[in-house]
Amino acid sequence: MDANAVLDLMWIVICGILVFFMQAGFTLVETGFTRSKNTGNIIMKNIMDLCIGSLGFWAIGYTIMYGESIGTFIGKPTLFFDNKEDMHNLFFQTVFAATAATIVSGAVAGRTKFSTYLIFSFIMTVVIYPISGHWVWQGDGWLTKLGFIDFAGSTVVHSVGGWAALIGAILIGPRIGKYTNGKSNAIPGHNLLLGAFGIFILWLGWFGFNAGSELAISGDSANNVSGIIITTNLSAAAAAITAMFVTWISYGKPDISMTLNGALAGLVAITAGCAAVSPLGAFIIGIIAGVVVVFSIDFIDKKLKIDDPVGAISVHGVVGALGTLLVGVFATDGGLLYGGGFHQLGVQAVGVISIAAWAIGTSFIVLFTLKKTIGLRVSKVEEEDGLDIHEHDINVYNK
Amino acid sequence: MDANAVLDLMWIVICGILVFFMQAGFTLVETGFTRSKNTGNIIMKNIMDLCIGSLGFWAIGYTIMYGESIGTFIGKPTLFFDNKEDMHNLFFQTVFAATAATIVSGAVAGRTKFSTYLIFSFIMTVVIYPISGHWVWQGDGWLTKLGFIDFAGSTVVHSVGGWAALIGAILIGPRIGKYTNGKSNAIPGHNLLLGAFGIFILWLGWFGFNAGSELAISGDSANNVSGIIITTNLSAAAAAITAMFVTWISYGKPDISMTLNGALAGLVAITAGCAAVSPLGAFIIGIIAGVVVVFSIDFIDKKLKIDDPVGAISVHGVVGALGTLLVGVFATDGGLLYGGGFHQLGVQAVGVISIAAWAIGTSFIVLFTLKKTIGLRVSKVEEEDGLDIHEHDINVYNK
Amino acid sequence: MDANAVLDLMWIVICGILVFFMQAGFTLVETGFTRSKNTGNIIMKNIMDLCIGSLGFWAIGYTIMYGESIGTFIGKPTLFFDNKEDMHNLFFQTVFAATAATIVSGAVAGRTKFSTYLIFSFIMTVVIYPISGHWVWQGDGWLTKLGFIDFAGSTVVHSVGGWAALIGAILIGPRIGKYTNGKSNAIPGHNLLLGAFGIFILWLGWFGFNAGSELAISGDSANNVSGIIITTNLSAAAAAITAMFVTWISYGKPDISMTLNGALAGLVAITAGCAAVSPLGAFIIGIIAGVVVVFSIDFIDKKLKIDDPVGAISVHGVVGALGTLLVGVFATDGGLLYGGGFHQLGVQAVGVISIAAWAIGTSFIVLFTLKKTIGLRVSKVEEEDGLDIHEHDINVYNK
Amino acid sequence: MKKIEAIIRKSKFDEVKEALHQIEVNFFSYWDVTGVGHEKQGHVYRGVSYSTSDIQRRFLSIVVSDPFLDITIDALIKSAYTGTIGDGKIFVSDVIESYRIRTGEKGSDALK
Amino acid sequence: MKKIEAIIRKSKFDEVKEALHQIEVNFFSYWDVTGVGHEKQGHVYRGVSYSTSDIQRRFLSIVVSDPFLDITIDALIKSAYTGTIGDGKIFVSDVIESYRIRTGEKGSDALK
Amino acid sequence: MKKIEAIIRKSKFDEVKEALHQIEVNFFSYWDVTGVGHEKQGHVYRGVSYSTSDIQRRFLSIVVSDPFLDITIDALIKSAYTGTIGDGKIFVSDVIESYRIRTGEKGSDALK
Ligand SMILES: Nc1ncnc2c1ncn2[C@@H]1O[C@H](COP(=O)(O)OP(=O)(O)O)[C@@H](O)[C@H]1O
Ligand SMILES: Nc1ncnc2c1ncn2[C@@H]1O[C@H](COP(=O)(O)OP(=O)(O)O)[C@@H](O)[C@H]1O
Ligand SMILES: Nc1ncnc2c1ncn2[C@@H]1O[C@H](COP(=O)(O)OP(=O)(O)O)[C@@H](O)[C@H]1O
Repeated sequence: MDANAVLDLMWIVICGILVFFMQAGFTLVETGFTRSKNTGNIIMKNIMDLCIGSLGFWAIGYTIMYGESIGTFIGKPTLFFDNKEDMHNLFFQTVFAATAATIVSGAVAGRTKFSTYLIFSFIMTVVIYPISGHWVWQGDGWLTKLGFIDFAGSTVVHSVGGWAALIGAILIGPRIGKYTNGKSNAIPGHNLLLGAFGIFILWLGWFGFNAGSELAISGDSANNVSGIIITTNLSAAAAAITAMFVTWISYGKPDISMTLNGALAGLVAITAGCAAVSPLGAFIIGIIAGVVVVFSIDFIDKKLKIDDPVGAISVHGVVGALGTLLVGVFATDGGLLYGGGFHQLGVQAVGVISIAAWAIGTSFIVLFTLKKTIGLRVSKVEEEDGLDIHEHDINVYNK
Repeated sequence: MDANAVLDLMWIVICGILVFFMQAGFTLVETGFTRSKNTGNIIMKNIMDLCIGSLGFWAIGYTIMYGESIGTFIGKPTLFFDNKEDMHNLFFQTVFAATAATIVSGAVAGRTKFSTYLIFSFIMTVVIYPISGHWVWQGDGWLTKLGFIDFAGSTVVHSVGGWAALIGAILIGPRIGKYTNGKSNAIPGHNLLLGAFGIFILWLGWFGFNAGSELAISGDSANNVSGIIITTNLSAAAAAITAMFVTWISYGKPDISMTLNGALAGLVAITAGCAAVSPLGAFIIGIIAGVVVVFSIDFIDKKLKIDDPVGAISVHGVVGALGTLLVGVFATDGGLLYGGGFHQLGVQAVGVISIAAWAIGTSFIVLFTLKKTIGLRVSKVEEEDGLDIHEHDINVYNK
Repeated sequence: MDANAVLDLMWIVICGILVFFMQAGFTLVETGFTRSKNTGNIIMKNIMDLCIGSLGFWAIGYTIMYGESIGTFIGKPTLFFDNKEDMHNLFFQTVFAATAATIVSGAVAGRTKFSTYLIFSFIMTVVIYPISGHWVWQGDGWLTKLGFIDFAGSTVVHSVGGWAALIGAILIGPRIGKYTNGKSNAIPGHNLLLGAFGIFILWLGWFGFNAGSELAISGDSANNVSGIIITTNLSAAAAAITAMFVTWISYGKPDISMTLNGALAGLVAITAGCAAVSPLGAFIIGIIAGVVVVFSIDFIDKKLKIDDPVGAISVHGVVGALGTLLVGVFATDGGLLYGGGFHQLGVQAVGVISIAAWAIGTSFIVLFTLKKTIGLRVSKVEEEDGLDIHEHDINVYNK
Repeated sequence: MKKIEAIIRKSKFDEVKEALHQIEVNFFSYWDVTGVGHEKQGHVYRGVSYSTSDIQRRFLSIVVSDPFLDITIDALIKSAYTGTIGDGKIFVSDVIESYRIRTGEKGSDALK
Repeated sequence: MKKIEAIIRKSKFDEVKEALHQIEVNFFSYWDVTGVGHEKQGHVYRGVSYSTSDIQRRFLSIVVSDPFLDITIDALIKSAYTGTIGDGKIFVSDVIESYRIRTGEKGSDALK
Repeated sequence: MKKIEAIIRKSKFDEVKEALHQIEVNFFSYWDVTGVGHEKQGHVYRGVSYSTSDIQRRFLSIVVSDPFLDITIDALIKSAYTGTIGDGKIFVSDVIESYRIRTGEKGSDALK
């Protein structure tokens, strides 16, 4: 292999390793934002969706996504992928699949049956995610052909996870005590420092997520990679600051957990357009994401009364869709603000909507079936005492 | 230096940095799996074996391992290594040496004298580990000549650490209250989330550990590297899932700490053969490791009554040996299942046994001498109150 | 771009990502070394100086530092940097700027107004740090022309942060209860494990900090990079061990938090000379740093009665200056011990002193103005109850 | 004045608090304790089965004036009840004097 | 002998301890509790405003011999006072017997 | 009925529990407190030496029927004893009434 090819492979492997580490970040954010009595259950869910994703994507998911296209809609599956030349891609895509699955975990934390979660996580990784992913990233997918741009997956990964999270949160219902007398109650997370540290890890991993999606670093890709690093970082920073000021103004104090969600929202929003917008565009996208995420979380909680302990639906679903649309506005090549007219924006909307429909439809079918069969939710006593003691027979925190 | 050589050097440095981070992972796992009153002591042990390893391996250990071979048995030592062309290798090997040393720490946690531990850690890094390492990795070692395969150190690093841990745990004896009336008692760790996060870090670092052991990435090595990433990941995932199901079936609930140990076991097991087996082979090796580690921990605790708070003996010693043997079964080139007959398996057995004998013999001599001189164990009061307050005059956790 | 140029860019990006992660390390060290009631505030300060740094350095700071030199003193600023060829450098320098800002946070923890901190952090990143940075790193700066050596920023980054921290700690005054009846009181940190884990992350990130400052890895740089990795690691290890033994001898027990500070001191000290000294030199520099940091912390606390909860002034300010001076002693090319006479040492002193004067002068002006206008310090009640509840309306730790 | 000490299941706390609120007992202090009693919980940790009677509970300390005693006890027993072993205990003892720090008030005035 | 149970603001603890020290009451035990009372704190968490009367407090348990009772109460009331709602309460009850484990001493001897 | 409050060394807890078990006192509640007393511990933190009389202890609250009082005190004193300063204290007071929530039983029946 020549040096340039090695460079590309190495870059993909390194970025894959960074994305891998995001699993730890998600675990910390989710545990930090929820109560201590469910910590062990969250650990298990997060480790297991990584494991299931690793095995499932290798066993079949990867080829469903990247196999030869059957009618622009699905890849031709082969079992137990074993192509020596393509292992770096398998790895990179595996950790992406695990990310999509893990997003759901946060929204349904604190009340979901562990065994049910495992089954859903498996279906998510080998069916739901790779099929819509095929439409955009395989090269011959119908959305690609339409000109849809989702560079690193605001929609393909985050919105898919976010919409599945939405369906999960609705079908499973809110945690006991979350809504009483038609009022939303606060259930503070047990350790915001874990949450904050998790955000640092996610931010770190996101450099791999976005810049790795260039899938190359040699030649002309080099400057693209560093451009992506900058847009990613600017959007995250702008969104975190914005979310902080929004809460400062609305609630009177700079809110920590919303600021953390803000940083994440900035990262999710720029994911689609990180290679297509300018630094200034990224900065503005971040600001928009920072405003939207706060109001979206508010709205989903207080108006829709859907209980999402970590804000996953807003951060990944809503902001993921938003970020994808904004590519149509800010793309320096073809964006509305750069004289490209409404075409790209229209294409983006088609992509966002069709993938949302897919994710919502399939996860509804799967989760509804699970609800009617083995059940989605633990019993009242189990929930009150905490999932750790009932599902795993352990207290995570001891002397 | 030409680009290919730079690529190789860079890869080794990056992987070394990842392996370096495993020290933090080991620290978190060890503290999480033990009681809070010894946390500070564990911090110090882990930082110190990194420091001692860094200095000791540079001062002499590296050349004992990689110096010109004296009779295929030991390298010719030179003091204070200072070869500008070889610093990346020194770094990579240093963090490996620190890993071997730190494994012991977990098995003897909660009762060992700090000063004694420091001395042992030093001897481990500059004598025990590099000598047996020389046999396998220097190129002229007698086990290399025999054809023994231990790609990244299931035996050279992990088993050596694990067997030393075994001797340590035996000679130091169990923690007070661990075995009463011939029954093993549970002493739950004080923070399983730390343990879980530690596992994520170790898993992350392991990509560097295994894929870095290719010691190159240019040319043909590129695809080897990504193949190793995949085998490593598959084995870990398979082992974690397997361990979970084994505990689910045996104890009625999916056990968190055993699942974490399972992931580690999968990583240790694949370390020897990560470059020699297929993805499917890695998957099966992971499954085997996940089963064996649970029963091994059980057996060592309940039958042998050796107190190993983190399961280090099983995870590193037993599974390390197992993984090395399995290379003789699953190696696509020469493995039993691939028509290679029993030859490779025999060679693997010779390596596993001779290195086990070396590690057990030398650590017994060292630890026994220390026991008879300065002592291995803190006093009863110190142990009951916790090592932190007596050995370091501090409470780690405060208001 | 040719493979060698890609290698350099990639190395800078990777090292930048490592340095980025140091923000998480600083957050953990600062929270761990202080009381739990201020944890949320520390999280916010650390995330915000990263965000402010990311935006501010892009918006203007980077060109103040690296723009065309105006009289060797300051760069010609341009707004909203957008040079596609130079994004990797912007990123690398951004995370350095954020590091300088974040150092201050630790020294003023537990009593500083959040809004004031944000303003200071902004000025630090876009004015104070880039101007003195320009003198040394832009290439045409007056200190560069003098021959001043500060390879990765013992002075440019760490001392600047440390001296600003000094002024901050003096002007803000000690925490309530820190000094009573002319006696210094101990205020133990609330979670030393966080501190220790933070140190591991910082150590990890420092490989990027120092080795990335080579700003290249291709050709001859390759061996420099690995040499830097080794000197960095040796100095940190030597300093940690030394600090441990100093406390063991002085206070009777090996002190954990001082050992952690020792490791940091070793890292700070070698930062200036990591590319100029031999491994042996690095080892000795580490030993010196390990001794000095303990006595400096002691002196600043007990004699000067300046309250610095994490030891930032000593670790970054004092040891940063010391490390820079020691380049004049240990540089293999031109150092006092290598027959270079006092010339280099003299130049180093000029650099250290003039940058100290700049950092102290400017931060005094800024902080004094802030003190007289919006105020530096929270009210007594806010401090007693903790900043989290008053500044952010949250308890970080819950059930 | 009487001091009521109630040791209840943690999971019942919200209901108990609501029940006290209903009868306008809005003043008390609580903390978490470990209780040793009839209830036993069997666990398996890393393969070792063990059973423990040390169970996490919540301890409520409520000082009430005499007329409130009976309804408080009543409310506690009803709201903390599940009927399975481990519901907890209530102990009543005498309080000689009470003070409100803010006002210096004494006696049952201090309790309102 | 009397047992004094004082529930005070955490932020006042150092002053209270010092005041007790002044009158040579150097023996007591304390722990953190949650207090429910008049004081209410309004908060916003992730946009949800809520107000809670559950506030972190420190609970002091001090057993004194009878002659010490009044000055101890006095010292407590003075040092824990801020004048705003939520300063806390003091409850006094009887202790029948005290033992010092180390010596087996009984009665007020055990308290010194 | 009597309430026994024992403040002991944390490191002695297992022995105390065993001793209570021997005399069939298998019902009590405990939590961790900080004790201020004779015992002083000297420490050095980051070079600052300080000595504190605030020491981590375990607080046991045991309600027993009158006939059990003496043997329980006895068991406590023996099992918690080390002979060095800081072994702790035992306080006994009256309990007027006890209830078992599960059954509504009263009096010493509630204690079994
Ligand atoms: N005599 C006692 N003194 C103090 N606490 C007690 C006593 N008896 C029981 N408790 C507390 O009450 C809890 C519940 O008691 P338990 O015997 O388990 O159930 P039940 O009351 O339903 O018989 C115990 O865990 C303990 O905390
Ligand atoms: N009747 C009571 N029994 C037990 N604790 C009480 C009682 N009344 C008050 N407290 C404690 O005292 C604290 C302060 O009381 P609060 O009513 O808020 O203020 P104030 O005493 O100034 O009116 C409460 O948080 C609670 O811990
Ligand atoms: N009067 C008291 N009221 C409440 N607790 C007390 C009292 N006296 C002692 N204690 C508790 O008993 C513990 C041990 O007492 P200490 O004076 O240190 O030792 P000793 O009992 O051996 O003289 C103290 O730390 C404190 O928790």
